[in-house]
Amino acid sequence: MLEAVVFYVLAAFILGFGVLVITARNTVHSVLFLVANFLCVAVLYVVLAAEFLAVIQVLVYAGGIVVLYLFVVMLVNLRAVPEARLDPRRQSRLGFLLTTALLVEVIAIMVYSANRPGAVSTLAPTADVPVSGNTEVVGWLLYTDYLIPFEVASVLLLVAMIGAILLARKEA
Amino acid sequence: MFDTSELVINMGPQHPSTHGVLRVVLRLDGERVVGADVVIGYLHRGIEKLCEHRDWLQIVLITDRMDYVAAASNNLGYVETVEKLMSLEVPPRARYIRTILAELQRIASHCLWLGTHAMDLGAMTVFLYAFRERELILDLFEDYCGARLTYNAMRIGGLPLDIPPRWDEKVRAFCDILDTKVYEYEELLTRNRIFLERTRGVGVIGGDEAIAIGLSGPALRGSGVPRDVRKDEPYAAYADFEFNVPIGMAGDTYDRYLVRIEEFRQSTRIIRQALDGLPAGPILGKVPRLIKPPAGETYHAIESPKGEIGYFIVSDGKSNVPYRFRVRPPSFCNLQALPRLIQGHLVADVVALIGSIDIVLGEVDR
Amino acid sequence: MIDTYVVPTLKILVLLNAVLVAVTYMVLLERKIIAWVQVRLGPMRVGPHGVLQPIADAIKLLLKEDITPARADRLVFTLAPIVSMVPALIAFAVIPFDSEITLFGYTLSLYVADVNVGLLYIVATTSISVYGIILAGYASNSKFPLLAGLRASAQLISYEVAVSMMLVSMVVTAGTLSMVGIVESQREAGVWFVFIQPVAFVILFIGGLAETNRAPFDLPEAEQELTGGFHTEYSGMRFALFFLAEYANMIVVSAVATTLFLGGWLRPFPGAGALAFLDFVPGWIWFLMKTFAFLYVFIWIRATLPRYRYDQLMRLGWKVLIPVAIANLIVTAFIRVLL
Amino acid sequence: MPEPTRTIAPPAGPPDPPPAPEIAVPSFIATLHERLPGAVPRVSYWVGDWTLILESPRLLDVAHYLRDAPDARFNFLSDVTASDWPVRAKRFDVIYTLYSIPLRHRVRLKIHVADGEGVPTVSGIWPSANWLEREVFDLFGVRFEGHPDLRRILMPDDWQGHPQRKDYPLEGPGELLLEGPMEWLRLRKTDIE
Repeated sequence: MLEAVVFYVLAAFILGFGVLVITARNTVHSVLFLVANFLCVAVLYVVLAAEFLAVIQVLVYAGGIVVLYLFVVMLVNLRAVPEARLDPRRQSRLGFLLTTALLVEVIAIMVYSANRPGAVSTLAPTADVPVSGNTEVVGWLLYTDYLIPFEVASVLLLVAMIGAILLARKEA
Repeated sequence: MFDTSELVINMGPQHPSTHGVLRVVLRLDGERVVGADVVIGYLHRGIEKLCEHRDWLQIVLITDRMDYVAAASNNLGYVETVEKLMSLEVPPRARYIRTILAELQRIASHCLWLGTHAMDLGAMTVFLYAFRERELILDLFEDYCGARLTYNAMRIGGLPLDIPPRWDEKVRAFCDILDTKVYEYEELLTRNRIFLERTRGVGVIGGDEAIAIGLSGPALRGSGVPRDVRKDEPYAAYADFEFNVPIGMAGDTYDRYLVRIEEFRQSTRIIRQALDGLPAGPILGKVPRLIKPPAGETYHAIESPKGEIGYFIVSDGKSNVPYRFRVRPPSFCNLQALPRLIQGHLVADVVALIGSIDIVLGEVDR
Repeated sequence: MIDTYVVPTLKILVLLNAVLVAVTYMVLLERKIIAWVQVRLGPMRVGPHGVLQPIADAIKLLLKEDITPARADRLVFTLAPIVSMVPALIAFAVIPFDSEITLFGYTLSLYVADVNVGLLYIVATTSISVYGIILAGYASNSKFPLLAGLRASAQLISYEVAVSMMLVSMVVTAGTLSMVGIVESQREAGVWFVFIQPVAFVILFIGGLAETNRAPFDLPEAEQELTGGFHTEYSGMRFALFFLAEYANMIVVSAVATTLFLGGWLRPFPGAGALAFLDFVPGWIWFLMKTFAFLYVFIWIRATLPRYRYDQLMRLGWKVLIPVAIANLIVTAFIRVLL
Repeated sequence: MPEPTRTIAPPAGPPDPPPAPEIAVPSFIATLHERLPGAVPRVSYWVGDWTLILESPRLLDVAHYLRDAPDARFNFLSDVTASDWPVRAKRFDVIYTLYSIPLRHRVRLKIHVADGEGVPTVSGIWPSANWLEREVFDLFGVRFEGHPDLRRILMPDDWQGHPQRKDYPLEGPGELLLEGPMEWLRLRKTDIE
């Protein structure tokens, strides 16, 4: 009961901050709402007894990536109204398509998982995970079941990093 | 890709490390300085105009108020110029004591420079160490003339006061203290890795360019030009003493620092020689009751702690005030090099360079 | 009921107050130590040898006018000092001052929580405290704070990389992320980790100086360059919060370094039986002594060294500390696997 | 004590006495006369200082010569200043004090300038003249032709008058500044924006 209350309160906060992120007129405020959003998600992880994920969420997203966002937002001219605001229909078709695709995808996943309740795996130590403890289980799963997505993600990040370095060098 | 524009920031006139009311308008690209405009005049009191309305004796104490951390040097330059205009002979004892006072003043001024320069770079302990020694000099001056900052310590034709009894012993004791303390300063800075990184290669200016842009004093010597008025055009009693003129090699902030540190030692050397050879005799030459130099004009320069301080004085021979009184302020001329020096450096180097050329705004603006 | 709610609440209250008092007295300690280095006396007027100075300062700061610049972003401007203070305080939750002591017949652990990801928790909270400075720089709507905010964000992110790398090698050495667990593994190893991981210790110390904006890395608040940096426009209690946050962060870094490298509450050479007579000193005293030794070095460095320049700071972070930290991690991992 | 004031009629200029015949003229002055005949009509010597008095059109020639000639090499411009003699038709003396660091000798150049008349700038020859000429412009109102940045330097940008002139009162301009207070405020404001 208590958990459910906490969950719905947090969910309300997360959605509320999410809405504020896209409606705030001031870009810096928008970024700040994003941070608040991430922090609430971290709390949600704690409620789910996933402390490791919660801390990583704060450390990587709130403490790392968004700081860089803020850095960029502060550097570019804030007073000028973004072009997208001047012409609301600009790229609206593409946006509509993307949102629809996302929506369809979410619904599909929900329907799919509702039909197969056993498919949602839990992080609780099971017979095939020989370690206990939050961090250890995450590590175990990452390097066994999810090794290929993990490696793909790291290759992607490597490519992004090389690309960034190339771009930076070209300007210099 | 992005709309990048230069950031214009206004450093001063109220800023902790512009050494007074200097204002530097910096155009920044990130933290890099792409342009600088130096705005001065916030302390302009019209001293030149004022001196054209004060009689010859009263001017001595107005000169105190220009470079107020080196008042005795200002006094010396002025009285020697008037003596040159009147062709007065100054007794040797007065010349020796003047030399001692000027060198003590140089040490005091360099102490202040060292403290503030190090403070600008974030080394705050050096500041208090240097001020501790400066305090001793102020005590010596207080013993001599009763004042601690604006001394009014010279008279046309000599000195108003002879040295008090046992003063020379105190000066000697001070020289011994200073020689050990200079090592203390060097201990904290000279081989400090961070200090080296902050000063080496910062604000490099070559000898020829430094001359062309009008640098003088330690700032010019740091660029390797052995120019020192004390050696080249000896005044007071400098011709009687042995001392070296330290010069730098690279012309950067670090060399200017080293030059001034060495000048501490050379100054105590001069003071010791002057005390050893201090002649007996009068302290005031044959000066007419009413000072009224003959009509004519002259320029005379001495080596102040900041550089060449020159006085250009025109007398009309009739009135008891100078017709034209002009100071060539070393801080003003040295400050002119600042925009050139900070070009392409970072904001943090701006304060290092302001400290490095050692300005006093009282003298820049007059 | 008592064990789950009352005792932790009491612990939090006691710790919070202790930390706040410690932080205010840190300011006095710093002023005194720097004064002694500089042949001065330091504060002497308020109370004997100035011991009441922090209280006088606190009253002064509380009563001062709280100015918000006309064109500042009011919401963010108010938020910034809070954002910088809170992470510094909540980081203390996982710091183990001692394992267990017996008080009035009741066994009590001298830490608020032993989270199994304690070390990561601390890194996460310190990474949040960056926001305080960036937002202060942005919200003041003034150029010097803005420059300071940019400097701060670049500096803190860069050094966090090195420090995190180093923490990973410590985790590999200790085999746990729990702060209590790290101390316990030092007891098992028989020596403090500073003797096993000297390189990591040096990196943590340098990174700690940089992350707490202390000299010689105090660029975001370099008063000689940026007239006080990010807190130029702040006054009164909001300024005090920034000020206190800096000192609280110093204590956090010292406490973390003590836990990681100096064996937390353990006596020197916990494995050597010959030194067992030192056990009469309670563990939390050991902990405080080690922490204060760190703080003293922090202050000592501030009194001695000039400040780095921005580009030099970045060069040190990216070209020296991060490569060394990565190399250290690789070597540590190899040794861990081989042994 | 009453302030010493000028009661005597203002003088018409410094005496600038010619050198006594027994004084040896420095070699660079002799060669200067040879190389640029007529450029320096008068030479003066007083208490050890040599002064070359010339007309402003020849100033740059002489300055260039003095900087580059091997027996002159005046590479250091100590000072640029002026003095005001209101009774004279060409009321200003503009005075350049030169020093040669390698040869250790000094000389002064002096030109007479009327109010409003331009003087060629020497900042192309000695960059240090930049601020010094700005100061002379600020305090005397002597215009320097070709100067890269001729603005006021010591007085505020919106100041009226030139304080170092003899007809400028010691106590300042009085109501001059308050003539258009709104204008003045407007100037200030745009400066801040």
